[in-house]
Amino acid sequence: GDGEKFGLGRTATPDEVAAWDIDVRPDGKGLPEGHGTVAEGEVLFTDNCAACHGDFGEGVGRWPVLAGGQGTLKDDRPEKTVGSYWPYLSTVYDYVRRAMPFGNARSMTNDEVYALTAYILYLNDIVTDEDFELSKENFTSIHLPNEANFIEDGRAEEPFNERKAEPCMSNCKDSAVEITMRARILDVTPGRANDDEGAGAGSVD
Amino acid sequence: GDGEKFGLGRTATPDEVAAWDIDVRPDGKGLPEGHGTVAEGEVLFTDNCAACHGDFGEGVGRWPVLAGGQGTLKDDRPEKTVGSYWPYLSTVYDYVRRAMPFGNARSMTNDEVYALTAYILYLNDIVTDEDFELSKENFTSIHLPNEANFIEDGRAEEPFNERKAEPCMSNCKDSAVEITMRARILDVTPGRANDDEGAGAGSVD
Amino acid sequence: AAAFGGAAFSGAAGAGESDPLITEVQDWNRYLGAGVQAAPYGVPSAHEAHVVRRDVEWLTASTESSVNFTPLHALDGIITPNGLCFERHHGGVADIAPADHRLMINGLVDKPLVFTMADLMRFPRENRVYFLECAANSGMEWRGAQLNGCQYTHGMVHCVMYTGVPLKTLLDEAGIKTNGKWVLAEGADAAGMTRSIPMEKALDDCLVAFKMNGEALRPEQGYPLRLCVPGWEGNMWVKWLRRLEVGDEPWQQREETSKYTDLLANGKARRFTWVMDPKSVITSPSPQMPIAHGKGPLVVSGLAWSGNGRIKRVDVSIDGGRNWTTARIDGPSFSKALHRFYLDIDWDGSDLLLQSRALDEHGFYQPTKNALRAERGENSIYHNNSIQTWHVKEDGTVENVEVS
Amino acid sequence: AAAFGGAAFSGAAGAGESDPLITEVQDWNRYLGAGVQAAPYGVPSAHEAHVVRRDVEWLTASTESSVNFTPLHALDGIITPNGLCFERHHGGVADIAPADHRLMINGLVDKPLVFTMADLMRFPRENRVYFLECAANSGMEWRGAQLNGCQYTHGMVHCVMYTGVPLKTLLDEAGIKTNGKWVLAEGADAAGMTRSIPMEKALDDCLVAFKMNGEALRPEQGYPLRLCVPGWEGNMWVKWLRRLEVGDEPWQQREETSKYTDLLANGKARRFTWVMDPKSVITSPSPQMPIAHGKGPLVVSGLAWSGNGRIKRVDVSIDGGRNWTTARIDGPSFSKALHRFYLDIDWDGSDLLLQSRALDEHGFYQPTKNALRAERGENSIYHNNSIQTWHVKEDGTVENVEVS
Ligand code: HEC
Ligand code: HEC
Ligand SMILES: [Ca+2]
Ligand SMILES: [Ca+2]
Ligand SMILES: [Ca+2]
Ligand SMILES: [Ca+2]
Ligand SMILES: [Ca+2]
Ligand SMILES: [Ca+2]
Ligand SMILES: [Co+2]
Ligand SMILES: [Co+2]
Repeated sequence: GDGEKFGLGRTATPDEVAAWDIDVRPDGKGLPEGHGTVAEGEVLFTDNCAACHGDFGEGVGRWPVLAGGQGTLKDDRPEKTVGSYWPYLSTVYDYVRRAMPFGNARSMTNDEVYALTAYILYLNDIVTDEDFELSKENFTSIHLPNEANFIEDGRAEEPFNERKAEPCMSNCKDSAVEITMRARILDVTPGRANDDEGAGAGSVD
Repeated sequence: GDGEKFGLGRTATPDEVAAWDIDVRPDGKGLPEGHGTVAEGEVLFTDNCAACHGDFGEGVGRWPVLAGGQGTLKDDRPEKTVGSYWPYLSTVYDYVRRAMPFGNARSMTNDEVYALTAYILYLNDIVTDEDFELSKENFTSIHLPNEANFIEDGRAEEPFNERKAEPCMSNCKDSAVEITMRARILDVTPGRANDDEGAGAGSVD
Repeated sequence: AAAFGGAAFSGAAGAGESDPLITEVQDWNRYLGAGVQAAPYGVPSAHEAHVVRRDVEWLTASTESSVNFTPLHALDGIITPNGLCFERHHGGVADIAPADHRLMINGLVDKPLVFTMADLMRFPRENRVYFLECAANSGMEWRGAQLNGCQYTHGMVHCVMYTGVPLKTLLDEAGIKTNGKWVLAEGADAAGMTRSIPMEKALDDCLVAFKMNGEALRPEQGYPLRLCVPGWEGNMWVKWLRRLEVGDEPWQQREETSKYTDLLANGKARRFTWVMDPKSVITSPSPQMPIAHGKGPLVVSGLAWSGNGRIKRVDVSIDGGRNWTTARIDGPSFSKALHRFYLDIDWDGSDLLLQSRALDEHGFYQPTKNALRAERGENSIYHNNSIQTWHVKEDGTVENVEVS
Repeated sequence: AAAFGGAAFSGAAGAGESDPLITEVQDWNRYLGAGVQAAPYGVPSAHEAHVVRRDVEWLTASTESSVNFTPLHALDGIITPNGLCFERHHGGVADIAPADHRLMINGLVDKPLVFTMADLMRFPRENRVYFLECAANSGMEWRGAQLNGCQYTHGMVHCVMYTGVPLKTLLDEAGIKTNGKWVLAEGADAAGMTRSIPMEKALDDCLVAFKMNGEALRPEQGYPLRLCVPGWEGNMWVKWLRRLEVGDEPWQQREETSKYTDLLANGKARRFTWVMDPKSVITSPSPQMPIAHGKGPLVVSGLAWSGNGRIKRVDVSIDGGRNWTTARIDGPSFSKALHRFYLDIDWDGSDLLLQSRALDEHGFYQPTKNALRAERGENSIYHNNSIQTWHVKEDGTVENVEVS
């Protein structure tokens, strides 16, 4: 680093870095010391997580589903869970520690997060033994089933992105254009008269 | 006018134009039929205007002064009134009719505005007879004393606006610069501790 | 026919009759209105109470992890007023006093640093206009026309002028080690939001911003500090920014694995799909902005943007994409900012199938909905930049439709 | 010395000590904040409550004919948020429902016309960024340094992006007769505000605007319709615009005779002084923005503008005008808009006499206060574009001063 220096800010202390540097990577970088079993995780999950995510990670109401859905990724309505979709276990540890339980983040100890992560593996049939203990040591030996299905951004190679031709300007379709679908039919627009028609479909993430 | 036409809007009716086209120019264009005397104006002024502008147009508190101030335009604190400053009487008629009394605009009849205008002339010693009647007919014969002292924008000819030279960049002053005046001394900034030091000077128009 | 304008607005006098709104002195022309300082921080007219952000309640389980939408249909130009910039939170709006905020830089740097807000105000600043679009904008339309209004179909975008310090300046201050290839940006909110950003982008045009449209960031936009990642998906623009870690690998955080990856029809999922593709939408007429004035002159207006740079051209079709006319882009054309376009037409009063198609300076343009689906299926959620169709009916009402 | 930044912001841990704001989990990192839609139309953080328009009570007899000031010291960039644009009214804020508003064109035209707001929305629109400065801005400083803060000395200026219809388009619709040389613009407020505008300007760049910064005009800025007269004094930008009359002579209205004429020392008064001269002010440091961080890197920032066009250059002096350094103009440079400049210096902690001097693209620059007074005296009220001096003291406090 030999960019310009202004001499602003101050050196971060080791304690400060430790307090905030809690991210965990797939290669295990950032994992803290600790361990926890599926059985311990089950208790913790029931007490702290199940109200939203369901006893079996099936999700209550619109709260996120955490388990199941394997084999659904090509379906009309895929169910994307840790077991069916997530590529890396490190993300579970990292995310639960930083953001869960929703509304009381940063309240679980490192051991508790190991136990919860183990239990989420168990709910997804990735480990099957209730006595299984997840720890810093064995963590990177666990691989999630869908890891191989993540690919790089391929948008530049899509036909309409190849920039071979200027887009068509006239007589671009052989026959007159027909309407094939109307939002009115499944009108879920808030604040309209027929709001009680019920909820629409889709999610923002 | 042969610019592009969109065919938008509609023709204004004569009544509509009459309702809004109340402006008056120095050449008398826009003056309505009507008339009013100084004496009538005095009564109207006392009832509708004097609470703010004072019985003699001298201004109550910070409300505008309408009379006096002749010969003060070169003073440290000029008093700019209809008599001392305004170039055209038409402006008095136009403005009183459109905007006065403050808080109840458009409430005076055309005759009343003639009378009030006559009275403001009287307060400024431009007419001296209480029986003087101002009317559409004699209006343009009255000239205000300061008319000749309005000149065109001369800023382009000011030395610093002549663009003869690039502004000086270094050693632009012979000696070190001295502070000659501080705002602190007459601190009138609102919301500061010494707000009770009293009001400052100047106006925004 | 155009006389007196739209019924919704008009005082409705007949031909040749005088309008009493003109011939009678109105209250606002006679009595004093509110004085200065009635609102030291001003607010819109009560007559504009309908111009607000709106959410879609069924979409999320809680308002703290949710989204609302910019009322694009009611806006013009390219600047979004701060109070109308859509919100997207994952743990609600963090309420942070600037004096209590810290920014840390750690990881593969010569010297880990902590900055106060006051420290950050001492670095050289820059001002830049950028759009911010959520990758999930139009995500609810993948399976077909669903929501009736561009506020809902396209309202997860806004565009403001930011003031801040280039991210490069701050990274240089800490000193990037030669193996530093990625930057993790982290928020101070209850979601502890994190995203991995490749170093090339971090050093290119990212900005650590503290002001938007001249004033302090709004709380819901990350007050007191947010990262700007121009042209890239909004989730990366970490709000309440508190930490930047330099590393040699991406972190594979939850928002770049579970979320913000694009599931294709074949079950594969694209990751690190950062750039927001060229996109446009006609904001008026649109379902929330029907035509009230009948046939004759009609202003067709919309927005176009591209994460690749400037918009070069916007074409508009009134026949569902058979024929296109190039629209007029008006106002500033900044790279990675919204562009405003207009097509001024003489409406004959018949049905229209209105579409717009943005073309950016690198030659990328918007695909049709069907072309996009043919490549990706319907499960991608993110990066739906396909061409939107509005059906304008003879009565001037407008519907969100799909066409053959 | 710069460690931990300004005392006003810092959590004040000693050297080597850890900051509990970092080592302890803070509430905003743990508990959920407000959800979306907490404010459908968003407002600034409560921590920014001091950033508001302010008035000077002794200045006027009533708030309905009065002024307040933009908090320039707290802003950055070139866009003024709508809620902070200074107010100037002559009869209070007219409250007009858009459906009740009419615009009439009469006088020397082929056909007198009445438009509804809906009619106006059907003409081709344009988007442009302009500053608006009251001719009386800095008017209270003619007789010497008086008010301690750039909000008060220079705060009667703002800069927004307008959307509207060129005035020329509307005049063409009515058809200007060949002897039409002037346009009277009239407001619908209780002041019935009127100004005469020469036809050349009316046909050049005037805009009849209905939006500012993307949304509807604010009530205090003329909702639903205002005239923009770019580069010319703010009073001409008639708010609540209801009528345009074409004539062959100027009208000599009250605001162009009694007011907005510039009394010189010799008793003569200039009239029709429309253009706002090149001007600038350092917004930080300034009396309301003292330096809290001690010596070292210091961002000197300010605004410059000219009614003639673009700003070409801004020079900054730290020694009261003896020596000048050219500042960096950052962000967009639009004609007749605010320009943001910065000078990044290393402050040695000693007294400064800070000045800025704007130079526009036509070669016009700001005079010193004394040069201006030598030409005009002290009674002009309007058009004070002279160079402002701030005295920065060793303790970082700043005062409005005048220098030799
Ligand atoms: C009050 C409701 C609630 C509770 C209790 C809760 N969660 Fe969550 N959880 C959520 C919400 C809401 C999200 C999504 C947040 C977002 O949108 O960013 C989530 C997301 C998750 C995710 C990521 C899901 C995905 O598909 O990306 C995991 C894993 C998770 N929670 C685990 C847990 C665990 C473990 C606990 C208990 C320690 C817990 N949650 C407690 C509401 C809850
Ligand atoms: C409630 C207070 C009030 C009353 C009553 C009032 N005025 Fe005024 N008058 C004002 C104010 C305030 C102004 C300046 C308005 C502005 O700033 O635009 C003013 C301005 C004027 C001016 C222009 C002064 C100048 O120097 O530009 C004239 C002339 C005038 N008034 C005449 C009248 C007459 C005639 C009446 C009665 C019919 C009247 N006023 C009643 C408050 C009042
Ligand atoms: Ca780390
Ligand atoms: Ca069990
Ligand atoms: Ca509905
Ligand atoms: Ca007239
Ligand atoms: Ca008498
Ligand atoms: Ca004071
Ligand atoms: Co993406
Ligand atoms: Co002037």
